Amino acid sequence: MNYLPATDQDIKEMLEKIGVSSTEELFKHVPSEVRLKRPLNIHAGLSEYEVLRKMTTLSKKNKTTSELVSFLGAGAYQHYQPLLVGQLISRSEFFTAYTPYQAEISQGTLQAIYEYQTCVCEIFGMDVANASVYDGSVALAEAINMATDKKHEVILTTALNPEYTKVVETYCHGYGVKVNIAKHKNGLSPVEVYEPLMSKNVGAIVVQYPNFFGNIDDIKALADFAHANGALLIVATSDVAAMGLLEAPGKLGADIVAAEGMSFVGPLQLSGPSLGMMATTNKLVRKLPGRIIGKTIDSSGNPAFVLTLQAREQHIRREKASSNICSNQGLNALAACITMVTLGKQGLQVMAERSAQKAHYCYQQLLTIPGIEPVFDAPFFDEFLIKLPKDVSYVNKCLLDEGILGGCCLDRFLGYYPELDNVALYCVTELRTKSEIDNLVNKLGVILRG
Amino acid sequence: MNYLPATDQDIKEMLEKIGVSSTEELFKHVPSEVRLKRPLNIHAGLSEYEVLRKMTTLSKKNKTTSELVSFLGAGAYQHYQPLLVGQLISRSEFFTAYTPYQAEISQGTLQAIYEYQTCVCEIFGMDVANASVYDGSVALAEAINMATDKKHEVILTTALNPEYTKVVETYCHGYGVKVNIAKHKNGLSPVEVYEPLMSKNVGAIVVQYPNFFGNIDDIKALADFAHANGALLIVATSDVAAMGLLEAPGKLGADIVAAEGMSFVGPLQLSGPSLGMMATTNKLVRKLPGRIIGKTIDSSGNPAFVLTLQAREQHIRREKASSNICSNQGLNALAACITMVTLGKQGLQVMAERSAQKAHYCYQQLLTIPGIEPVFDAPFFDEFLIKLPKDVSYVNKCLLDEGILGGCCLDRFLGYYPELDNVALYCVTELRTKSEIDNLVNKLGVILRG
Amino acid sequence: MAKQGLYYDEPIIFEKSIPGRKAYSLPQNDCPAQDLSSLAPYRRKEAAGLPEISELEVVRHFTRISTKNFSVDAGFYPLGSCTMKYNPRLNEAVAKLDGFNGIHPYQPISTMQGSLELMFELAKDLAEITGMDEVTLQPAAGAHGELCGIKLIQAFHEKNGDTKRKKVIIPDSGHGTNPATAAVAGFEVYQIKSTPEGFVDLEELKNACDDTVAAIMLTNPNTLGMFEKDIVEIAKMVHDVGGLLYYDGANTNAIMGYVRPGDMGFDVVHLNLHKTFATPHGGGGPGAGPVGVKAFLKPFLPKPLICYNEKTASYYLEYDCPDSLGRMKTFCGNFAVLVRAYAYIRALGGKGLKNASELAVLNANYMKSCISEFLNAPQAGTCMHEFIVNPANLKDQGVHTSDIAKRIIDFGYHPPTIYFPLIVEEAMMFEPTETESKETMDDFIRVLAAIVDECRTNPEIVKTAPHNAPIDRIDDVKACRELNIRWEKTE
Amino acid sequence: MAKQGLYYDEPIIFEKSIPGRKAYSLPQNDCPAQDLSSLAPYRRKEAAGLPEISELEVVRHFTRISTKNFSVDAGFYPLGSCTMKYNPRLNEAVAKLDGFNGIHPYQPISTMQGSLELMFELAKDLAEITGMDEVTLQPAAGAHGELCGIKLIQAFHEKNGDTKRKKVIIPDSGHGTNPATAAVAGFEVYQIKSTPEGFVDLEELKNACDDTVAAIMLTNPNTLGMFEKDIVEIAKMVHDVGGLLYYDGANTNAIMGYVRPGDMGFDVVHLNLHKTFATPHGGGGPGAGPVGVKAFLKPFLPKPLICYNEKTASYYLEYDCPDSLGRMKTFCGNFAVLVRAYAYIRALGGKGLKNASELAVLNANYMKSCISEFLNAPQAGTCMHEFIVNPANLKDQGVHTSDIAKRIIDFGYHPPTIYFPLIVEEAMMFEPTETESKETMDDFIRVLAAIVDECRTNPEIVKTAPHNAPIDRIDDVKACRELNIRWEKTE
Ligand SMILES: Cc1ncc(COP(=O)(O)O)c(C=O)c1O
Ligand SMILES: Cc1ncc(COP(=O)(O)O)c(C=O)c1O
Repeated sequence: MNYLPATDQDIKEMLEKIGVSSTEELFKHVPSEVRLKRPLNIHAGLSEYEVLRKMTTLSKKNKTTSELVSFLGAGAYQHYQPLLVGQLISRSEFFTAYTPYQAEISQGTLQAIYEYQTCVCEIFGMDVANASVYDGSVALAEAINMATDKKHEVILTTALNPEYTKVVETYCHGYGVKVNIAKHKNGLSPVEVYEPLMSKNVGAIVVQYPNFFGNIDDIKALADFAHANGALLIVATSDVAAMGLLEAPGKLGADIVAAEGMSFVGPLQLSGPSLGMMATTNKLVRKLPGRIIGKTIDSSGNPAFVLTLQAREQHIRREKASSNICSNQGLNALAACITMVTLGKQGLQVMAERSAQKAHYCYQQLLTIPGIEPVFDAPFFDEFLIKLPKDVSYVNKCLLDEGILGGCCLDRFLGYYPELDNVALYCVTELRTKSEIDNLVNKLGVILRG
Repeated sequence: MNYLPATDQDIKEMLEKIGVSSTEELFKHVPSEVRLKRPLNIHAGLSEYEVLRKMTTLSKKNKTTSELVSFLGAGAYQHYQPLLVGQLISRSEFFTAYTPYQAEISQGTLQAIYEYQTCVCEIFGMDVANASVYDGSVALAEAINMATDKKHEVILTTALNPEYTKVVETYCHGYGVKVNIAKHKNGLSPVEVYEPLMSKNVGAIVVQYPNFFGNIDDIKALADFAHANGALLIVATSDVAAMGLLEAPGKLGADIVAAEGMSFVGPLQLSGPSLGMMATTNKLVRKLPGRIIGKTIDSSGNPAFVLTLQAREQHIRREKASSNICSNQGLNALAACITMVTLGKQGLQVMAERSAQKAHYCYQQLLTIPGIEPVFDAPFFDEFLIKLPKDVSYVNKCLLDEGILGGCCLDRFLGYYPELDNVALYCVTELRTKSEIDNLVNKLGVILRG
Repeated sequence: MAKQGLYYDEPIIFEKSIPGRKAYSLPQNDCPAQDLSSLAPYRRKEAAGLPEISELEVVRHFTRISTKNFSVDAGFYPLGSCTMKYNPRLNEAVAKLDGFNGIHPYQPISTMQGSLELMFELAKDLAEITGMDEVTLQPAAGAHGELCGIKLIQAFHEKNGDTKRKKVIIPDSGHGTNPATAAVAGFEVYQIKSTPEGFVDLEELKNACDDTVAAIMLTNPNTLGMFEKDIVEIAKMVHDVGGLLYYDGANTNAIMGYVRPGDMGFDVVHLNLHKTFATPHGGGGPGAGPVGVKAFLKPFLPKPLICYNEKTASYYLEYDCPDSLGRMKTFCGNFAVLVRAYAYIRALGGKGLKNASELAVLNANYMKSCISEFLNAPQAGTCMHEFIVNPANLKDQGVHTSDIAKRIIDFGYHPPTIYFPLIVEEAMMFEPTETESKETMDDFIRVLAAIVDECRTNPEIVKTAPHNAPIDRIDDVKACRELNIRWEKTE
Repeated sequence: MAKQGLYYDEPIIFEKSIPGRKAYSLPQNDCPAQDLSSLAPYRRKEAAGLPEISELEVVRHFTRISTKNFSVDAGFYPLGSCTMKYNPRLNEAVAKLDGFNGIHPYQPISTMQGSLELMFELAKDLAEITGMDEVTLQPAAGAHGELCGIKLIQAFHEKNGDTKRKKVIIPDSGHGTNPATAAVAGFEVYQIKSTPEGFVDLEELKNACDDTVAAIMLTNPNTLGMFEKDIVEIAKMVHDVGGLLYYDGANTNAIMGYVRPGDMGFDVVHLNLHKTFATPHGGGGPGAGPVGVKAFLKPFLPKPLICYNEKTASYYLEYDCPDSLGRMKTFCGNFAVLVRAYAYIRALGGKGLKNASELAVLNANYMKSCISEFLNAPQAGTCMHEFIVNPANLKDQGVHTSDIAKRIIDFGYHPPTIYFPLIVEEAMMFEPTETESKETMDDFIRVLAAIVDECRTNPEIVKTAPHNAPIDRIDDVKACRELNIRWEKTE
């Protein structure tokens, strides 16, 4: 199948109008020495039913959380996703439109993203937000770019998600920003770990909240420290659901928030559906990259929405733009907006509270297993580390046989955490049940005894 | 969850306005002796996620044609269903609307059903069609009712789907119509099988096309016979896809067509998604039951659609109505309309042609297996009978172990076909592949040898 | 709230056909070509005249025309007697679960245990809600359920040799499907007049009661939204002469968890899952009209029954039912509707169902209190989940119920049910349902009050409404007179 | 074709919030209560001010506002450079397959073989289509692909110790993301002027070429829709000074199966799957910007690589890539977009892809032939998949491109891309794509001709357009001046 409407008659008439005798003639400007002289080496087209069958078969080679009980977090979280979200974003008015360049016929997307921006501001306690960037790690890189137009260093810590660190390094290389990485201290990043690296060249310090280990830092102290040194505080968050329980970073002095909104978008798909959320203060709004939707009026004075502050963007500013981003994660932002609105004020709290409750229950239960030890004793939200008496990969393999996805093995970060050997990062959200947790504990006990 | 928006404050304000002190007071007219004095004995409500999990688990207790290769037909067929159909009927403009009573804000449904009626007319070669009834069997019963307002008998044959026969008997009992059932002859229903039962009391004769065994009768001869005896010819069709190959019944003299449109609606779901199609001649249009959409104009003279000929219907005519039907299978009719439009003139032919080709291939291959015998030698479309040397249920059980749904065992009709012992009704549509057919033949050979 | 915007004049799809266009895509025939000459005499001379359209154009066509529909998702739809409540998205999701789709009705019972269990459990829940002993899920809609129910009663009387029972009593307030059903089942309809308040007139009923009575068909709350407070007496009167009681369950949304038809004395009940149990109305179906019966009627239920075998711990379909009335349709009902209703019951639970009825009744009474300040409410006092008003107070302005209904459209709301029940002149029947918020109702009431004002100050604008809809007022007389119910090439 | 109908003035959802309303539904906490006092110091003082709305109202809100969007499914969307082709429903269906959803990025490789195989195969197909050796699927959009590509080139030069290469050459016709990307990657942008015909000026290029050139970024066909016929020479010139060639693949829809960037001499290419490969634009993403490279650049690709192990016959993720540029984002790309593109390629096959380009180019040339009869077409002759016109012939009427664009809206069509590329005054860039039918284009041309007539006969109606849209002409100056980019309670 090829989705082409043109009939032979259509083609004939069009060629006539153009005044050429064949479509081949339309490609005459392509130098023949570079023309492809053979057919593309791609399998012949299939019918719709055949593609569906083929891809169903392919998809069945995966095992998903509909059969596996997951205790994985570490940057990607399985929270409740209202079913109405998927159905609403499947309205073709939303998904087959593009960037709302023509405001008069894009009020649907524009209003939704304005609402999204407001939701983002509300959950982080910030003044303003943009319409999204690619993901949380890119949001963080963009945030660092915002904070380093005058200064050329940034300080992270090892308690930041290692994938984010990698992305930041990749971007900062181009920005010409030096990335300093402080070591976490007992799973936290207090002022003292940043202090030795602080200088007047530092544009911002970055803290993850909750951090990669699930622990919660003293944001206020870090903000004060950063500000006292003429730097900004950037708060990175990889699970927005935490904002149902933790104080909003904006209230604690954060200057920029860079977050991964995936938890609110849809089911995890190996990679994605990612959503880079960015929020900042009024002061920094003109440095914010990417699309921003504003409210205005139409020529009749009725309220209306429109892409605004476009003078920051690449299509106008070109090499002087605040970022090179063009298309963002529009539909994912819409999905997150609908999720946030569906959760509402109460729902977000309930989600976070139950996640924390269940995670703490799980933590306590796991610690009853002989051989399992706590790693840090910092306050945590819904993720925590445990030390196992056996190789984590081996244990996880055994758990998989029981239909359980065990906690993330920190070894996967290839020596990034040499101090954290045989350590697993467990995540327990509101979707886990007591019986699933008890089953995990039970099975893990058996495996460790075995 | 309960989908209730009312807050305590709302309730308070509403009660105040009404002037009662509690909602309980609103039920004061219900005599206390019949009031339910205990809670309903129904499990406590679950969250959305829990219901989804529970029902996913339940659904996994089924085995579907995504894992099983089906050779079942016998009234329910697995044809290609364009994926756009499910997505378009999921537009809430369609599925959360009701019967288009208010034409001015129902033009979507009205136009679509007008187009559906036209498609139905086109595929059957009839003048007019209604907006659907419940299913093919009810369509047949309603058709008989149309044909028996003056006369009080009808003749069917045993080559009619036995479930249809049962439904017809149930309805005719109320109509006061005598149901005569002639015996098929070699899998067909030629004039001679009807002849002995024909009388001036007979309002209609019924023939299935293709019939329950997949065979094709001489409709023209039956029409002539019926008309010569002052009766109508009702043609019943359980697989509308056949109309891509067979001459339209309207062209052969049929007075009423009653068909099951399920093939064009969506995936089979144990029961449904059914769709009773009814089409007839201009002469009989005012006897046609159920909703009918007409084209008219609005007060500005623009073309518009509306429910019409309502004077036939129960809400106006009450006990004198042409039927008691009210809600029909609206969304299924819409789905069928979209399927028919998507198939288009060519697609319907291709579907039918490939079904017939593959079915004939399968038939020939099966007959090469020692012990398997043909049953009839009538021309057939995409279903046929074979006689097995072993018990069909046993064979089908063995096939199931191989992931194959064998042909329908005629024993399931509890003695209705005593002459057809160890006979299976196979169906092969365009979706079966050569390798699936060869695998069937292969496995069946082994089973029968074993 | 509502205003003008862009719409499309979308032609009838047949007019967009271009020879050679295609949207379909079918697997190739990979089998060796067969000789189909046996089919030659039966082949179609001319292909069916379906339109030829590209895939994009198919999608665009139906997307565009869809926008001309009003729907629950677009706005408030207080269409009385139809219970246009919110259709939860959960229900849509479960209906599309892979495991419920792609199941042939005749595949082995062992491969459809999930679907059978669902139906078995659903039937049990519906029996509990209605106070009945057994439930069949076969009927495809309310009217189909009625026919099933009345035929059950017929089968019962026939089994008893009670052949003189030819009469079915129906109040004049009954829905049109009630008399139509009784007639289709072969009964004589005996219509009784209601009291001025709209209740069953016990005197009339008494006169009707004799040994030819097969059944009485009642809706309770009745079609005026009022609870038949004499129901116990009515049941006794009918039962005393050997008749049975049939409950038209279209209005069950008023009573869940409060009172059960079975406890009121009804012997047979149908439910409209597409009303009370939140399954979508689909532009006119598919619905489901399960029928509940008292134990003594079980032998007459349509085939097959969905049964559970304790020993094998599995579900099966029972076809061997000698006294069965037969079959109402092929297979077992509109399964896709049943799945949704099951999900709805699981989500709400027993308490949630009662809450739903509680708030449906509260909302209706609230609206009635407000609206009766400016329109005439013939039934005084507390209503159940719906109520009736009419513009009797606007007679002088020459404005009719239909005018007000059309004017409501201009403000982005769906009109109420109009001219039903027939016994109330110019009836407007409002059913807000429990899923609508107070603000929505308040805004609607404000709009309606403004329209009533308009009827006095500017009746023309009401009489020529709608002015804001995709089309102007429809000419339905022309539709009947110059019948055009299909597109034709020559047109 | 387009006309007026019912729309809703839908308030900002925060304004609909009522304390205590809820749409959410979460599983209970069935674990014993835990002591969370350790969290007390970190707890939120005030809950996030999200709105409180019922489920029905959430659905209604987004349904209503959605209707104010124009979309491909609603109508013709000839937005140049964006390839607004039909988004096949097949692709939506496969993206929602159970087996592709609910997969944690860190779950064992053995449990994600299906998704990995899909990505592996997709990368292979894209390599074949572009004539490159390796493809990474990590970038999330075109601009992200550009950055990835430019950083690949950077890593290559750095690896060679070639640190003086600080210059990236970009024609002034290039898309804004090109210079922005080069700058973000730390390069100096060297803009070269195009010839009057819009092509790369070989003279200018020659002047730019020296040993500080890291790369040239080109679109071919260029942003004027014309094929850079000197491409072989251009490649040679840049390669000769040690620079690499970057191909901005936004316009690949013009050339599939005809000519491949790799064969033209490009070293790096990005594709926009949301353009050429029919994945939906989603109101502005998510897209995907896979990057293809010649073999010598493979070591620099971002981590992880998706690899196949012949021995174990399984796919895995390779993180051990010492020369890798690093990471462009977390995990492996926008998977949901990749699935759709894969389905698209499977459906079309090699021949179908070529057909698509063939007809995209045919449609564009047809439209250009027709439209240039009444608007000015600065580039004479054959275009590729898109073309540019402007209203130079209407200067006297004082009508601007933006006016014509807004007036197009009134007829139910989406305007073309306007004011891009910057080098053409008042540019209007049309890209019909191959999935639009001749009738659609003919009607659009008719409309555009009529608008051009209006510009002469009634320019006011054009200058004040749109008149038929959900809102009137937007005031974007006010939006910038009185910045309001979030709702606030006090408002
Ligand atoms: C009171 C009453 N009874 C019966 C019916 C018939 O139900 P259905 O349309 O599902 O056949 C209706 C439907 O409107 C009704 O309101
Ligand atoms: C020529 C060209 N290059 C690059 C891009 C950037 O692509 P994206 O929006 O996917 O980042 C675009 C998008 O419009 C484009 O047209």
